[in-house]
Amino acid sequence: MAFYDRMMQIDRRIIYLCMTLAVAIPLIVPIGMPVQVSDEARGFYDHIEDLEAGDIVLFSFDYEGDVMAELNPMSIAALRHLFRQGVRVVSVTMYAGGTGIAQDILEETAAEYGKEYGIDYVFLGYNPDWSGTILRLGESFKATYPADQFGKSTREIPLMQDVETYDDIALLVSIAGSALSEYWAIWAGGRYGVTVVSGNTAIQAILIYPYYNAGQIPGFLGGLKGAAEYERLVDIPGLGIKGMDAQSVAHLLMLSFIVIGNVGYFLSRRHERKLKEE
Amino acid sequence: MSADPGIWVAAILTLAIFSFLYRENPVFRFAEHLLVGVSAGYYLVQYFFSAVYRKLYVPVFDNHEYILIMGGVLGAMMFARLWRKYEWVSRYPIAFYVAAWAGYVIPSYVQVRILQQAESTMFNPMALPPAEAISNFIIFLGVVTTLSYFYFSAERKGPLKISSHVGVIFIMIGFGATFGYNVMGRISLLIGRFQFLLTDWLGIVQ
Amino acid sequence: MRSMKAVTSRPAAMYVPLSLLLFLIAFVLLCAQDVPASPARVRAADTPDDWGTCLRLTWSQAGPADQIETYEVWRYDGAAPALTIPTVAADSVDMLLKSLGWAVVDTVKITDTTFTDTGLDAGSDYTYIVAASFGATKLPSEPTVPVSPSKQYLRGATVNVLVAVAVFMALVVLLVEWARRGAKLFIRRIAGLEAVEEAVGRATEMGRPILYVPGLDPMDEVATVAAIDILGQVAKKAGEYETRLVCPNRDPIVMAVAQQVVRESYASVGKPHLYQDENVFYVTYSQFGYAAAVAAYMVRERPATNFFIGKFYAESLVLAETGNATGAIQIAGTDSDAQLPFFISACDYTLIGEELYAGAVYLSRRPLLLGALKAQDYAKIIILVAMVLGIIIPMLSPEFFETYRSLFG
Amino acid sequence: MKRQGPVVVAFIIGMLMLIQFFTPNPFFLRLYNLFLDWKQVVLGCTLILGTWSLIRYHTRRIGRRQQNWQYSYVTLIGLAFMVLAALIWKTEGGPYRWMFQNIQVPMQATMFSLLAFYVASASYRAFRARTFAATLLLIAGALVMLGRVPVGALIGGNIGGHEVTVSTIADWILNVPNLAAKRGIMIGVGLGMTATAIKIILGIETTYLGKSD
Repeated sequence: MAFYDRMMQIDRRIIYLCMTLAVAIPLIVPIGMPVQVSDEARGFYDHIEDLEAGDIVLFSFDYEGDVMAELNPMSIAALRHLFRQGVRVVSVTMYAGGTGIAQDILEETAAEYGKEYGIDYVFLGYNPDWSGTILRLGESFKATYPADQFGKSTREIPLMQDVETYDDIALLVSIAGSALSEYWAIWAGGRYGVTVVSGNTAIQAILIYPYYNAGQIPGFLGGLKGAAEYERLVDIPGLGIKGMDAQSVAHLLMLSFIVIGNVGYFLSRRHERKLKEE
Repeated sequence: MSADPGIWVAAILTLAIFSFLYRENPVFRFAEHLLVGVSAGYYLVQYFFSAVYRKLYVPVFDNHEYILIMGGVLGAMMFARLWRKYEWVSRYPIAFYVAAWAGYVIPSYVQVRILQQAESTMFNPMALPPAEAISNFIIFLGVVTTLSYFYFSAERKGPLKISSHVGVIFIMIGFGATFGYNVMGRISLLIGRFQFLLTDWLGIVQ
Repeated sequence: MRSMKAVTSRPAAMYVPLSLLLFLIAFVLLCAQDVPASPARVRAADTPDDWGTCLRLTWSQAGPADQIETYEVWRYDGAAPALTIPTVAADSVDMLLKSLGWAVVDTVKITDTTFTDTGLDAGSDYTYIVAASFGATKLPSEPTVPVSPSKQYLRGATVNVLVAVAVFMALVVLLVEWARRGAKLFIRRIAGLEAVEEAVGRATEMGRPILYVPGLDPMDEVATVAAIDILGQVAKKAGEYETRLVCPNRDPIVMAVAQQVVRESYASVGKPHLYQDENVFYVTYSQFGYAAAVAAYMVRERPATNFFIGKFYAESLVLAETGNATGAIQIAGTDSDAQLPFFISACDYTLIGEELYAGAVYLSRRPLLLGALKAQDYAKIIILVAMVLGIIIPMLSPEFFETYRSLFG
Repeated sequence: MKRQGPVVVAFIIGMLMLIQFFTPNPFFLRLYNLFLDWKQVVLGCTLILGTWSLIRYHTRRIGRRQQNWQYSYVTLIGLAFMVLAALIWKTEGGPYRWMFQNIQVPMQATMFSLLAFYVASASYRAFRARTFAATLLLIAGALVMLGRVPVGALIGGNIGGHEVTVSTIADWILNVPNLAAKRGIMIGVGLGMTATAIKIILGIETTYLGKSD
């Protein structure tokens, strides 16, 4: 096999092995690359920054364990920011698998800022059927969630006394591994006029651009980079910034493979042309 | 190194799944079958109990909202398909299931996916700085030509050929961008798994 | 007082009226600042887009803002009789209003000057008073004119959607009717679909099964309906060639429908005996549990042809890349735009977006469905024209452009 | 009853839900909520049918001693254990939750993370300047990939008074041509979805009821 053919047909397993090293090594030996903030992330940050102490935010954990790596850094950073502002948080999840994650993150961040359950934040838990839940919250929070995650009646939770419908919600934050933030924007935003900002997996984030440009979602965080940018803005370094080195190296690795493939392709074409000329 | 047996199980199964990258093997086969069984059980419990208990048992027996019995009736009708002779009965719940949402999505999609998207494509070139006007015009051009790519009623000849070719250019750039953008998300998932292995399990990285 | 003294000590008489005037102005200004005024211009009006259960109150800020603590909204059910309140002592005001049949609806923050009263009866009259309250003092406004909430049968903001839906439905009905009457409707070739026959043939030659993944979404997702349609067509071809078709499912309802469709398809080509329940089965509701099982199936059983048709999420690349590694012919079709690039890079043919919806029509060639596809194309022309107008109009008349644009928002 | 009945049901239910969008009449909202509850129960019941199908699939494999039949026991035991654990120890804690957290979640996440490898091999293969279209895919993909990591902000320079870096180009690609393509596809898909939904309600599309044409 000619050299350029080999460049074009690298075995998958070699690519896999290089990828493993490209991610593992920077995690063990960090480099510390700079992070530049995008407008989308700034929009997300500004909407939280503009809230006043006592405002109520609806925070939706719209993901399950499989995308924890990408979205947990955002949830943690956003909740820290909200609690730091003295904002009260009503939290829900649209996924059955999201309850454990939400509970852990809420408890951890609330403890950091000395927030009290039932007064500063509340976790209503999971309600099957997200579309119905989103719409029904517009009619009544307490009817949609008669009890919180721990079985306590929402009528008896002090924070819930101030929440009847979306009118009482200053901002809706959806951290989503699926199209849920779009649905929040379409239904809660479109129909009830709530401002929606979102944190999304990178794959989902690209679909948010039409909504961002149309003003339906005025700010969002895209993938681990979005999380790192936001961690930068709130000035609390976390998992996002830590992962960016591995991210950069892995990207460069992939680009190198693409370059190798293309160089091989051009060499083989030149070789073919030469053969024809002869 | 972790002393938690849960972390050990999780770490071993993580490696078992990774082994699929090299080749399909008995360890992976075991992990895959376990995942299917456990997750099928998990979702059966989550959905069956949450639906039948919360949406049927509680409303009917505790709150006396008898109209919710209908959900149980529709659900029971699905079981008719176990006997081929009565399979037609299960078409009723399916018709209900599909049509309820079909009716709901028509106006929502018309509003969000069609009208509002058309609205955001329109702009006033005079009211914008030149750079932005050019960008907006490119968007306009892209939307129009991409849409023409999906015109099925005529052969791609003449102007339609040109416009669908331009549409393909936009589509390809869009796909390239999506691909490139997604790479990041995919890698962060792997970073997450490695953080688990290196930090939670082995304790090499803090 | 000092100014008065100054005036009397001066002989010039003309200063007297001027000083008095200044004094008066100063007094008025001081009063305006010091003595609180009750909320003014209180208006109640029907809220739009509801079922006659809400009224919206607006008023202008009572002064001074730094003294007033809250606003109280009082309601009288019916047209309230004329009323004079001789006192500003909070207790007396409360007692008087309550004795006349008024009741407090709610207390509002001082920064708010609007309030929406809910839970009312359509058609009944209501009268309101807004009282500014601070300390032991309460300053009620004049009662409003009696207002009654009314029912709206149509949500105002959705009229444009209603028109668009009506136009589109009419187009579908008209063209379907046209097709029913035997009009010849032309549909151009769609590359991915031409390959279906070849793909099924190849599986037959190789004596290996065909894998059909109908997406991950439940039956009520429109893309799944399209996937089931195409499954029916693929199953007919598989039946004709007597090739095994395997269809693992993530959603149990989709499984139920798929079983029925595959069986009917086999029966329609005269091969009902080919159908076996175990070839169309449920795996697990877990997205990646399902992906793991299907990927493993591809590697172990090596199907010759893989179809990935329907709604897909991140697992798309796991499926497509594994299938690509096993060397199968792969045909994908999805409207999940985020997954399209992966299918394009790892599959032989990909139906992009709307082509998925055209696919079933194209394969079955049923005239009624062709009619509906035509309706889609005509709607597309309408949208295109509307968008082109959307950049021509602003150049002619920027004012009209805003109106025009708002028709779509 | 067998043929036309379901079509009539689809028409009535679909129309009610369609009207629901346009009117503030609370009756329709109540109806909508009711339908959603019914749908959940239907899905819950059908999951039993699905699970039955899974059990039969694996018991048959064991019965026929098909290749790898031993592994079918793993699936069946896993399934049975989860259901029993939920019944005996409830779902909030105990073995059910332990299995979910230490078996299901890590394996799902790892399966998902395999994408990092697949995306590398797929891009290596697909991003090759073979044709004009593939070249566009390659250029856009490479620019965005570079632009979305910190390195991208460092490559570039000052062009005509504007700071132009790979990151800003990547953002432009995402916000302009990419947005245009996405929007074009979105409108087309919107039309296709709406047309399909209309066909279902009007009884033009009936394949989903298992009827062949």
